[in-house]
Amino acid sequence: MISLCLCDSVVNIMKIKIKCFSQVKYALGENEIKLDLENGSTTYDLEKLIREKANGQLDDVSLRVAVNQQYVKDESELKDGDEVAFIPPVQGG
Amino acid sequence: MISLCLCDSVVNIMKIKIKCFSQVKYALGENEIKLDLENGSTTYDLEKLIREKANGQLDDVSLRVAVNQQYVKDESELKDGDEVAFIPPVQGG
Amino acid sequence: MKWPSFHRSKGDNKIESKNLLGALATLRSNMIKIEIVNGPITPFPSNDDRNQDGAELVFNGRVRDTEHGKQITAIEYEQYEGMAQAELSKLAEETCRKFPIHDLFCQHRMGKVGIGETSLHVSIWSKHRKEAIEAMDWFIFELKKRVPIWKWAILPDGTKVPSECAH
Amino acid sequence: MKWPSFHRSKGDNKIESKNLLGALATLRSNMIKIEIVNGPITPFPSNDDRNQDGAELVFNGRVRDTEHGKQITAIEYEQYEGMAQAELSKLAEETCRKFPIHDLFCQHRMGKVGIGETSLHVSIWSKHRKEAIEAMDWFIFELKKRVPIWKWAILPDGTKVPSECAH
Repeated sequence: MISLCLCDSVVNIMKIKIKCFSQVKYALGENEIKLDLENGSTTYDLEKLIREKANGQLDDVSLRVAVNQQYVKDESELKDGDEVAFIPPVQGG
Repeated sequence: MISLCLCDSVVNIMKIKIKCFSQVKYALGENEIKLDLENGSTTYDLEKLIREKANGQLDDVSLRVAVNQQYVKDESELKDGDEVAFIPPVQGG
Repeated sequence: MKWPSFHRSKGDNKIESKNLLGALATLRSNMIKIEIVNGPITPFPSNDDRNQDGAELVFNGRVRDTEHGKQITAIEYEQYEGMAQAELSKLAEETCRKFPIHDLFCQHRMGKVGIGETSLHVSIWSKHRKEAIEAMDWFIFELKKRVPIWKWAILPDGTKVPSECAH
Repeated sequence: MKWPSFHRSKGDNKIESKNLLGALATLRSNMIKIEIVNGPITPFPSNDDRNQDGAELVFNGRVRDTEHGKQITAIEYEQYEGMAQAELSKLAEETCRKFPIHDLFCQHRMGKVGIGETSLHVSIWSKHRKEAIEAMDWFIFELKKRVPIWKWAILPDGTKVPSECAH
């Protein structure tokens, strides 16, 4: 597990769990990442962070976002305790 | 088996076997009919004869014609020894 | 494969004798199997010994307890013997030419078939799902148009009538 | 039916308690069964005890020996645990609302699946062939779009890479 801290005050952080699958797991080398994020951070902020951490390995990969195991369409604000996944193209069947 | 003779001279007849299925069999009460037909008779002539024999029971039934187990599209001349079937709508499956 | 069957090669590949082995290795031939049976259907094998068939699609047509809204106790299938087999075989070959499927096996039952029992069993193998589904749809659609097989409805009182006029 | 399963009634039928038995008799409920399994697929029963399902359609998706043109020795399936099951169940319900089918059973295998083995097994029962074929096509199409399951290719040298970038 890795742990990043973007906050400048202990009061304003929320704990987020990121689940990694397929190419995201391959790029980051992690099944799961626990992060402290500043209050008010959105799925967009988090996706940017994840893509940066992947060092270009996810540049050609389209990612859908799921928060607490539900797909979300638009940028949405995260809250403390959320489980987020950036879902690369699925391949069931 | 029933046997009809439409010819006026023994020299000019051909022997035809008619296979009966489904509604044709039900209407005529026969699995197979052997007929002597005048030379030059066609599938059309034979179908007319069969429909007459059915006493109206085949009036609403569309029939396709098979000669020697091959569908034929147009009226075609029969020849001695032909096996003919008037095929009601099929129901396989 | 284990069953007696009909092999047909795709297209009009001309094979030079000196390249025979190489050509045979790349040539994809369809396997077709058509059976008209009197007893119960024996399902075609669905095993794991195919390494290029990503899709296996199986259709079982079963006898329902009503025909045209009327209660029945069984269906009795009748065929034009010889022609039914020939038309089914021709249709299977056409299906393999029309769709990029690998193999098509078909079994049709004759005689009395009880409620819930399978009268038609078709298995199609192909690389992907799409062509198997399209081929299955077309094969059965055409079968119901041109293969000389008919249904007789067995009514609760035991009488037997051609299915269309189950009055 | 014999299996633990999820029942859903068609439409929003309001049932008055005094007419309960009559209403239950005519209400057609779908049966849905979704299983994500770790071992080999156990095919759903294909038996003769249904009297109103004229069509039974079975799809087996099998692992081929190549992925994107490259030789592989197996596929390892990965799922988003919880979400995969939930999305599959939701999709099955949608399929039963969209097409007039009776029952839809689906099994998806996880972990390592060898060449030729079944990873996806779907059975659909309906009155007629048409709706079973359409529902099967749509269900698998949507599954491949939204159910969070992924393939890892196992290469001949033993390495494991996400299927899309099997370089």
